[in-house]
Amino acid sequence: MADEVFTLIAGGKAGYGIRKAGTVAAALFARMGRHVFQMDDYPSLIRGGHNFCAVSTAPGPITSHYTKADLLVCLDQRSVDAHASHLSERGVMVHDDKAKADEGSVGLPISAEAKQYADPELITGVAVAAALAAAIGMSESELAGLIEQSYSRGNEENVPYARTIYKAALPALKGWFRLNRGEKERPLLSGNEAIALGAVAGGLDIFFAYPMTPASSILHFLAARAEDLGVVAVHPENEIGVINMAIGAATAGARAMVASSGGGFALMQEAFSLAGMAEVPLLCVLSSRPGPSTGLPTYTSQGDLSFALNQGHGEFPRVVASPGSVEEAYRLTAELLGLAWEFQTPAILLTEKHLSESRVTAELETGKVAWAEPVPAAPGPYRRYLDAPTGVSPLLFPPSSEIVKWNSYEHDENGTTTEDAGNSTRMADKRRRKGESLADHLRTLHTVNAFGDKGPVIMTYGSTTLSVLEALRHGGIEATVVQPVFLEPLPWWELSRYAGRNVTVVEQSSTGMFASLLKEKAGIVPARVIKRYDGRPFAPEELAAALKAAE
Amino acid sequence: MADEVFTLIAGGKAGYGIRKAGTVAAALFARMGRHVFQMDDYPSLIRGGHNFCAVSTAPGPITSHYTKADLLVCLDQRSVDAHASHLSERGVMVHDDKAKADEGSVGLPISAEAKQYADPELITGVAVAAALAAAIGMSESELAGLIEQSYSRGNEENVPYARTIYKAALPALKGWFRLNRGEKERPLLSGNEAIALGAVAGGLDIFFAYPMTPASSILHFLAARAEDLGVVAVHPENEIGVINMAIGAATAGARAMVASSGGGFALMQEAFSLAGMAEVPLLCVLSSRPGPSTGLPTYTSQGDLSFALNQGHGEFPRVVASPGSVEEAYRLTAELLGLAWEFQTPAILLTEKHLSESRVTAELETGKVAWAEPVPAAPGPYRRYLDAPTGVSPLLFPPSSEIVKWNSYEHDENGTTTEDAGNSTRMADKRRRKGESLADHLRTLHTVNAFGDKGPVIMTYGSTTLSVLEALRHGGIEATVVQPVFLEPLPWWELSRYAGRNVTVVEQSSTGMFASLLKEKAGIVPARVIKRYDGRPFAPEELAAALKAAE
Amino acid sequence: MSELSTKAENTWCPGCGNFGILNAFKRAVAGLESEGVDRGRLYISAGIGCHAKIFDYLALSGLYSIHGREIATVQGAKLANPNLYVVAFGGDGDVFGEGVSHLLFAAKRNADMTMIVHDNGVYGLTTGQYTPTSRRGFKGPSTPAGSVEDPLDPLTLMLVAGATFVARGYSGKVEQLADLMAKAIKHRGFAFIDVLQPCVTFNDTYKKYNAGTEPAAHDPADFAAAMAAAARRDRLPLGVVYETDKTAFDRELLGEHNPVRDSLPQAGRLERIARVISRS
Amino acid sequence: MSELSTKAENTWCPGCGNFGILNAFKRAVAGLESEGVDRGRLYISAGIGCHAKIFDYLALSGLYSIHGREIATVQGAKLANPNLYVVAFGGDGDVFGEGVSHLLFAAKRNADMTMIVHDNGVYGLTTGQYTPTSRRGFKGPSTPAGSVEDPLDPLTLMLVAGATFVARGYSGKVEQLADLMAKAIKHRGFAFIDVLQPCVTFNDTYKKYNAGTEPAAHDPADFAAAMAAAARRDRLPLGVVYETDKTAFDRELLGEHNPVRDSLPQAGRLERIARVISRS
Ligand SMILES: Cc1ncc(C[n+]2csc(CCOP(=O)(O)OP(=O)(O)O)c2C)c(N)n1
Ligand SMILES: Cc1ncc(C[n+]2csc(CCOP(=O)(O)OP(=O)(O)O)c2C)c(N)n1
Ligand code: SF4
Ligand code: SF4
Ligand SMILES: [Mg+2]
Ligand SMILES: [Mg+2]
Repeated sequence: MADEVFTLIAGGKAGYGIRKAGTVAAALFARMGRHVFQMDDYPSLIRGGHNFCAVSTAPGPITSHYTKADLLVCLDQRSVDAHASHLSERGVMVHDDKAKADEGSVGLPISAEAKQYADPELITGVAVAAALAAAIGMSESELAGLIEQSYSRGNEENVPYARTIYKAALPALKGWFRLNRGEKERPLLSGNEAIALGAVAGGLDIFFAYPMTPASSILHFLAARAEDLGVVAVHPENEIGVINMAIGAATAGARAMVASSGGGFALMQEAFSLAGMAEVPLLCVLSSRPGPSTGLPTYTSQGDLSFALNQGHGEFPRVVASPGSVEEAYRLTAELLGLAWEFQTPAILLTEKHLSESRVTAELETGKVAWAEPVPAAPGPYRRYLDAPTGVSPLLFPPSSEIVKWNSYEHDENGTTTEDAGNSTRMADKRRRKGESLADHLRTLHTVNAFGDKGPVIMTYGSTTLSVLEALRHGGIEATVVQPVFLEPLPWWELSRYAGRNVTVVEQSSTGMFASLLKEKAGIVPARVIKRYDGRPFAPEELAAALKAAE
Repeated sequence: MADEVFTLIAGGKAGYGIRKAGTVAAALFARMGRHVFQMDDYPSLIRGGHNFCAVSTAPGPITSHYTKADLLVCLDQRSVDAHASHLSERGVMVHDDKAKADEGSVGLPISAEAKQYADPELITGVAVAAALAAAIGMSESELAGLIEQSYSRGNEENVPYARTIYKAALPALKGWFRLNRGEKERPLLSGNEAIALGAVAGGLDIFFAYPMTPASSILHFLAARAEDLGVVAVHPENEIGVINMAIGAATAGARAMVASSGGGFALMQEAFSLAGMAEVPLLCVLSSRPGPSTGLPTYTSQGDLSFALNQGHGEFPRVVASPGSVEEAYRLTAELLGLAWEFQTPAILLTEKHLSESRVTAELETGKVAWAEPVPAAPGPYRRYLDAPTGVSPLLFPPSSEIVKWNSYEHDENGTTTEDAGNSTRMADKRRRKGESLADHLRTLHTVNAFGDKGPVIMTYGSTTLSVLEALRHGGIEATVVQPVFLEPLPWWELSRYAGRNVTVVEQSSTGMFASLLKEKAGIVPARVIKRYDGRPFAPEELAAALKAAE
Repeated sequence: MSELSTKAENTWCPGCGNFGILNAFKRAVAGLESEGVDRGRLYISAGIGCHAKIFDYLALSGLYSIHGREIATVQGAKLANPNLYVVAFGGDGDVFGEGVSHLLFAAKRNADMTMIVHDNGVYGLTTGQYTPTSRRGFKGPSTPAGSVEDPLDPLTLMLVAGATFVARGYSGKVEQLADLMAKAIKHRGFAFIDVLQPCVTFNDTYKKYNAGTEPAAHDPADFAAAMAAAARRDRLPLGVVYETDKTAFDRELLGEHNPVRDSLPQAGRLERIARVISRS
Repeated sequence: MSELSTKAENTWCPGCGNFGILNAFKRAVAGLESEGVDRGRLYISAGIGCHAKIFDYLALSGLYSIHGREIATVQGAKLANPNLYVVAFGGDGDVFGEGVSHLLFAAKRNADMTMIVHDNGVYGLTTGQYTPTSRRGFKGPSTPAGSVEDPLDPLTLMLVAGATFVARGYSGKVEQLADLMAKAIKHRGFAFIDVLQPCVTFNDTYKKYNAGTEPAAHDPADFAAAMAAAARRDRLPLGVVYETDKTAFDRELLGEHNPVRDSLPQAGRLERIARVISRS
């Protein structure tokens, strides 16, 4: 098993430090030079309920957690009940000895021992690392070191607790698993962290956001690292304030970005259209969760696709793209920020909770990243909306001796309001031409990923790409995975070659929005659509089976 | 010419009473039993600038104003300059004698005489009726009667002023035109009035709106006629308040409607999605003007089509339909309100300034109108989201001894929040099935209008239908005009029969959104798309020429 | 009273001030019922946040609304059917941030509703960011170096906006809070209760409020005294801060009309339409 | 001064109070220029409405924003480049209705900006509906029987929200207004001017304001006196109502950092990113 995927699942109540436990395990695996995929599943609450983390690791690339655990750590009865069936064939369940569980599982005094400590709930998460250490053959002192390194507070309690649990676990677990080291240590990053870093790489100066799961951690990350990264993070009164401030900032020359989820982004639509009309460069991150409305705030979905593609009233060019990996999230965010500035129009980075919040060992090609130089204004009289053949007018910002007028009304080249019919046609044509320039430019970019070139064609996008790739790996299935990175303009010039093929679409939507898009814009009529829409990402085991059945 | 179209165009500054003058002329023609189409063209300002009204009338049906005037009344120099080229071959221009104009035109002491009165600007509009009276052979006392009937205030001044202008005009104009009477007197209604009345007919109890051109006059009309019609009109703090109040009202059992234009409607998106999730019946009127953003607030456009079809984050059923005439606006509004209630989901009546604000002689079939009886709850324990096979759950409202819980979160059948995976799938399926039931139901309704059955196929929708029909009439062109009334779900089952045909699309959009929709959803690839997007409706003369060229 | 509970699993943190609010509200409803108010006439709504879960925990009808909009939701319900008693539960982020425009106007127009703010000085459900009522220096994930803003004061804001019933409660004083809630619901007009609510996880203010509050001792009919009481920062007065009589908005707008009750059948509508058209 | 004009056709109604505001603003800018403030550092924004047309009439840079959002627009511009002087022109519908959440928070956080409200008590451009500041009984097309709401009071609202400069001007007193505007622009923090602006077409208040205003005579450093002056309804005090010193938001948040000026080239960014990642 040393070369295989190893999966840890740990479950307990919110407030038991489950997510942290997953992070500790992920860091441990990463330090072993292995690849890691960590997914947190938690409901919308602060304490209680049922959380779990699934951390899968392999010596080679891995792009999904698995739902069958090798080591299953259940901190309470509910976790036992929820996950007992999620044990792999060779797996072992460890559980609080107060909970009832099947034979063959290992009861440990997790809650009983925790009672001695100041926060008997929060500390139980530490038991996960202790059980893991025992199962993979770490020594007690290595475990103590791991705890010291991983927890920033309370180690005077964490360490003794971990030692106690470790000792209790050792007889049953010792030597159960042996994990080989991988070839090199890689940083662990979430999709949202990669997005934030990509934005900085692409020129971000100022970020505005109002908290909304699953986009909030971009705000948290940038606020925490603002000085380190040389950027500013602002949390205003609401999403409408957010986007209008960002537009104001962009008109003053700062590269700005906003982020939200569906509901918050819905509130930004009026201003999104303003950016279209006034030709304000603006990058918006839309991280989806299942809707409509409040929906399932902490779960994942691709049900906002049509919404994202058709933002804002009126006609204006926009770019929408969705990353298929954490690495791509970094690259693409920088690229989109650049496109927004080159073409002075709003761009949307569409992603999902599954990418935003999952943490993976990622090797960002930090240096290989787009950097746009927008058209600067020539000296002399300035016209904000100069009717250039490309539709793209030069940029200039105050303070300036020239007058720079941006306008939400239809306007003349100087940015002065006019309702003249001829001018209106000209300006609508200018914006349309700008959209054409943008589409032409996309043809020079890498807009579609293709993985493999044999077997049936599977089309997917966004974080579902991760699930598909792991399912193929897991199932040993050969296929050509086609993932459009750009969704608007949709690179039909790349995609149409698959039009005649036997295409399977995989997406996290109940109505098959992506399949419809492919049909409508690229003439691809999929033979089948594999959908999941309960907020949970596809499991590679399940998806592999579905893909095999589809063959 | 007695059987032909007669067109009056009158221009002047805002504040000259131009719109009122058009209304007076329209009423006069209507009282003659003729058909009338009145279009007001005005910029976004209160005084000054340049307004004009175009009132076309014919003994038979007429569905557009014309841009070539038979009688052109120019109250200021700017109007002369703007409209001199808009004279029909047999036409005559009347103008203020202070303005310079070509020979052959008739100068009248319009501003000079106005000086004697209390409001020398506002009164000048009265000159239009005076000139018209002279030109069509009315007597001075008939004119006095017309003024008395038409103006509600200031007739002690209006009448003498009208008489003076009439006398001055008589020598040059008398007998210029003879207009036959038509077969019967019809009421004059604007599209917005028909929408308001249709809503009342369909069950409207309460209307919420924040003013926004060109939707505002629905609010004004319903506020003014609230008691007469037995409904309530409320003007809250902003559009977000508007739609959320309307949703609250609907959950308490009142049939509610909201109205706005693109920018205001953009602000309603978050709550639109709430209506989708909570399954709240709600009718939204979206009356378009050219965007993006503030755009051209007082002009017309069909550039919000994609926006309207893809409202709100997440996946949920919705209905979008657009009326092609004032009569249809009445019928369709009632029908959509009923559909919203039958299927407990939001509906959008998409229209444009051109239909909203144009006034026509309309014969509403007031009695032939939809009335939905939503599924009532059976006695016994109530479940708001009962998972019925059709996806449609029975309705019940507080006050009740049963508990009626509506919910923006994903919920169980009782309306209690749950994040359970299986339940989420079931509820997403329920909403999807409801959408299918809705689509099935649409197959039993009249969803596509077809005018004529010979010649090439012209596809259009909304108010552009009016322009197309008049262009055909004007040009004596034979064609089959196909107008989908419903746009979502798009009745492809009716439309696909035109897929192989030589189709011309006519729309008021710069990117051809309607043509794309037909292609994407009904497989119709138009041979050509005739577009206009300067905010002005098509002129029948120009459109006839374009259609002929296309043949 | 116990039948006011539901089967929904309660997921507030143990010790959360929201429990006090829930209990107080149940008591208030029980009290109203004993005075003959049918609980079926209650319509509740809530925003999104920890506070809002109260919607699931109360066996009452209404709409679980969206962040900040419960204030508009209940106003719509009231205008649809003025026979309802409408109550909005909001969080401080919800009500003073996202939804503050609706709050101001509900007060301004004296909408007949009860607004109960679970004021914990933090965005609880989104894990602890500063809110409009967080103190300067508050460290949350969006302000790791401490918030640089002074808090809004809910009570003065509401007094200035025209609220006709303004009170401050504390989730730690359930009986008094229940009494305030019952009064607020019976008040015919806009009733506002700012409830001091400790969030044990992100902003534990039990000690502060246990020590720093005292019963209000001024005349709540006196606006100036109310403003002075609201402005106090040394100790926070608890109780009714201001109360006055003013015709409620629904009454002003609708008179005796009840849109749901008086909704016309189609025949009546068509007659009226025909009449209106004949005048066009 | 005259070069502050543009070629755009002025389409305000003859006699509109907006002319006074435009003239006062030009004077204020001229005054500031004479004090060495480069007009190129001014950034203006406006909502949508009659008031907003001032954007087209001033030869200054900025964004013609959307209804109620100019308040957020200028704050964004200021945070991007704190060297700008940012001024938002708003209507009463714009600022107190649609955009009131931004207004309250701009005051609360002491955003360094100048907010000039063209307060005409009416939605001018949409033909005369009542606004948040319209008097009870105001008849407009949405309230044909008269508005049933009492108006909001802008000054007390702003005082309570934390504005550090609050003034009332009158478009009929151009010189005083120009002086207020110059003071407001120079004030380092949130400066608010409610300008009484007659709308000759829908709400002609010239007589009322000519007779009913008087110069403010209290000490603007005294908050209580300011509240009292703001509350006066007999005669309306004109002038600075309140002024105090407080560190502005951009300074609190950014310190000496200027995001536009200090924007890093890509190389510097990549270095920092690598450093941050190495700690992940
Ligand atoms: C439009 C929108 N923006 C953001 C969110 C995310 N969100 C959910 S709860 C919440 C904050 C709740 O804070 P508060 O109102 O104080 O309630 P608490 O959790 O403290 O009770 C936010 C920002 C949302 N649901 N909707
Ligand atoms: C979101 C949105 N809603 C509505 C409108 C329509 N609208 C344009 S101007 C205006 C009112 C302006 O009133 P006010 O702010 O008082 O400005 P005034 O015209 O009186 O100067 C409205 C409601 C709009 N442009 N945007
Ligand atoms: S996070 Fe705070 S407000 Fe939310 S349930 Fe826990 S203690 Fe209560
Ligand atoms: S309508 Fe009123 S505010 Fe607008 S320009 Fe005319 S007078 Fe001025
Ligand atoms: Mg809170
Ligand atoms: Mg106004």
